[in-house]
Amino acid sequence: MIVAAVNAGSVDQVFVLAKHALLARTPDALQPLASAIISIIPLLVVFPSLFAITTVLERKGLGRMQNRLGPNRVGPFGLLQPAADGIKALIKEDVVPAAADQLVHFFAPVIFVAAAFVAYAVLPIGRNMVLVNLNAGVLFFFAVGSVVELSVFMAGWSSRSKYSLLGAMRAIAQMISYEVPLVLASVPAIMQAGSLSTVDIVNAQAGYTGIWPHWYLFTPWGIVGFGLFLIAATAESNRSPFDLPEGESEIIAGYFIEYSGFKFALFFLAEYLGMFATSALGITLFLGGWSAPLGISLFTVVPSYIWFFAKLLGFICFFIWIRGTLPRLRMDQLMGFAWKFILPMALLNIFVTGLWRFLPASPLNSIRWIVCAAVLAAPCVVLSMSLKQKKKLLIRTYHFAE
Amino acid sequence: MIGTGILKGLAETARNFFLSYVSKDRLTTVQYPEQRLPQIEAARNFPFLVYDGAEWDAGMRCVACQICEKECPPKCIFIEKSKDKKPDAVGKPQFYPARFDIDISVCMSCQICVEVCPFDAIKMDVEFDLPTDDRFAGLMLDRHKLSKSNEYYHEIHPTEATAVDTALDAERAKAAAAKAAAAAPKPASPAATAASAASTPKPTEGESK
Amino acid sequence: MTATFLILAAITVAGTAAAMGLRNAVHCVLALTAGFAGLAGLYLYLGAQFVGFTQIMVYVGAVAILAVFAVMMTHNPGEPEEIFSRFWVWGAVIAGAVFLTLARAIRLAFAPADATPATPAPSTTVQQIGDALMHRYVLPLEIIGLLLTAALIGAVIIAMDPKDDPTLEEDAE
Amino acid sequence: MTPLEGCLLLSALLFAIGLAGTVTRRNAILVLIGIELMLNAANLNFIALWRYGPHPEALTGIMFTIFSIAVAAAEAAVGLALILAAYRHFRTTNLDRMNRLKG
Repeated sequence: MIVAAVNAGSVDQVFVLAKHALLARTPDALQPLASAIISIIPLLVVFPSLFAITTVLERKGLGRMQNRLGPNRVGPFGLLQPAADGIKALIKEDVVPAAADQLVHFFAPVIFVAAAFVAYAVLPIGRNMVLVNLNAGVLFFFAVGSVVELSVFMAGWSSRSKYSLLGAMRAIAQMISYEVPLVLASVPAIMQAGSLSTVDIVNAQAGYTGIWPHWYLFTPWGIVGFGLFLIAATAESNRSPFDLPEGESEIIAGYFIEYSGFKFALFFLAEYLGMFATSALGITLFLGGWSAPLGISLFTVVPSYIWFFAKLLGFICFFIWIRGTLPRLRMDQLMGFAWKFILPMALLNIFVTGLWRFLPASPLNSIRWIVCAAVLAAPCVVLSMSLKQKKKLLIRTYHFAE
Repeated sequence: MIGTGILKGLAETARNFFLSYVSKDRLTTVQYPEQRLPQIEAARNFPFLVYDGAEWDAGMRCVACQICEKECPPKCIFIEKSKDKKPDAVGKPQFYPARFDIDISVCMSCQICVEVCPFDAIKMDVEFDLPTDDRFAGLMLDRHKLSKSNEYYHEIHPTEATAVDTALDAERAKAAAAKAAAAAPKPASPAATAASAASTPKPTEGESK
Repeated sequence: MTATFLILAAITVAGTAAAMGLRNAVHCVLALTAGFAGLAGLYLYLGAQFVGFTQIMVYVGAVAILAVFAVMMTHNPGEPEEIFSRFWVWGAVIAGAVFLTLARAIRLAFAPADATPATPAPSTTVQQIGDALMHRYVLPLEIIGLLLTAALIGAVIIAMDPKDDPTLEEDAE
Repeated sequence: MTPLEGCLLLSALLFAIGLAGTVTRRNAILVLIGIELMLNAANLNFIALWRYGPHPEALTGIMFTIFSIAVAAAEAAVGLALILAAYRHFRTTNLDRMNRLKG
């Protein structure tokens, strides 16, 4: 067991050790710069590659959900499709509308991508693997996320196109409405960990009772918070069923319709990077970050970053699954859902987290569990019943959905 | 219960996802360039010219009457009438198109040319796979490229083609009977055909200019 | 006076000056966000991490968006394009005089001799800020919460058009 | 020049820019933004004096700035709502043309 742990430790820390080894060879004056570069470059390589993998995964997954094959022409099983897409985006003509506000039009995708990348600075992707351990890490994440709204506005406004502007307005309204529940859904985890630092939050979830991990997901407020976070994250990253800002069938591509070639690809990249970043924050807050899901040596031996990326992949698959299943919401449904259901539930969840903290844990853990779950479940049922539409819809029949 | 609809939907897509790897008959799409779905009989795309017999040049039904050219809404048909005459399907000497071009980049597949053709010479094709690397000349189909045999027509639209053939056969029989009947008073018939042939082209030529 | 400070100060001044001087109101707000971002950078430079991120979140994420929406909702294409008031010379003179007075007072307050020794940045954790908010400053915090709620409701009520459907809502932070 | 002095001078400059905008711009929204700028100049002063002051551990400057940002956000929301209401009445945000009381 101990030998295994030591071996696991060295494999686990291989990147950290490699960085230290590299740093030891650089002159002292350059060390801060070298340290930053060594840490940033992997992020700049890994997450865009993940984006490339996700695009093909998404298209194949969606295809299978619709009983199609998905892309299968470029390379074996269509796996080189992202390369083909990338080359196409690179060699395409970059069209800027004649009426566009040139400077703002140019800076919108740049700021979008920059904000999406900067958010990764505080996300721990493995044990000791975080770019900066900021004291106010979660706040930093949300502050950077709010810059995205501005770049969306810049893109939509500077294009001087009604579709762009409509898309931008929708996107901003949606992002502001769902940023509030996103932040409020993260508050319970911050309260319980007693820190805004992402590393501290992960460390607070480390450790196991028997083989059961101390993730916040396994508490009543954690389940609700995670669910709300997931919904708000889907909306925040403009993904189906909350993809009104893009709404291919109504406003074609929303705020980035007037972009072409590489700038379009940048928007695409930034959207996916934002989705990964929000998912990674969800993992950090509720799923114990990089820690193994079960406290058995078979699992803990696996390096921490592999667990992190496995969880991230799980998130991505879930998002694809949701996208393949749910139809797009209407604007009033979207707003009503945010302000009438998610927001009250998130506020209640914060209250329940306080309750959880102050109820005695040791003798009556199950009673604490039941009390908190009941306090959450009753309003949830009442709210959702009262918001439910009382419309009788005809049953539709499908070819394969018997 | 709340959210059961969402769960049901998720279960359905998950089932589709996994079963599409198991049962091939779930896959409703085909691998297009290699595999093609059979066209339904009513399919139509761009017009083509029908010819009878083995040689496209000799058997072409079109008599260059230019009705389709005039009726074509986007004006994508260009016809040049021949100077000489050839016997048509019925055996009557007729003009034939010296040039018959359809610009399929302009054609809107409305089928009006087919509706107005009195000679059943132009029909709708089912061929849709016409990519080319030259968007001007490549999409300008001349009369050679346009002409397809009557057998091909039978292949793609069997019912329609049979009806057309029956009508044509009836006409041919009528013409043969008329010919046989007119065989006795010999000098009258060629003069009449020549007169009718000479009178028809004049107004059309005037209009086409 | 490090290079970092100078760069951040340049961004801040350029952004805010552009915000007050540009013709197009949307450009003004965008330039203003650059200025606010520079200011946030200055807060970070001065060691006030929490305030810096709050600044970005509130000003770039909320106030700028709100201002941009207000600009677009009140845009009047037929209006004459005069961006400065008739008395802009006097305004500029007053602002300049205020700056010179303040600058002179600041210069006088620091005698060239008493260069304060460079102290290391005080390490302030969010925990300390939270403790202070919950103990010493709990009453102001409650008052601010009340104020924000009142402002939220007030903004919605003021901006609501009485002729319109009363179910229309506006996001106001 | 000490760092504190640089910060204070920058803050004075920001205040002057905000003041100039407030008194010269015609657009009511930009006047409001000018006021925000002056508030921000004050915030910078608080932070600078907290940082280089004798008792940084007391957190007074930070606390004041946090409250000030909260108040400024509320002020922006209410101010912009007022401008919208005024726009609905006057059909303009040009302050030189909003010159009637009892509207």
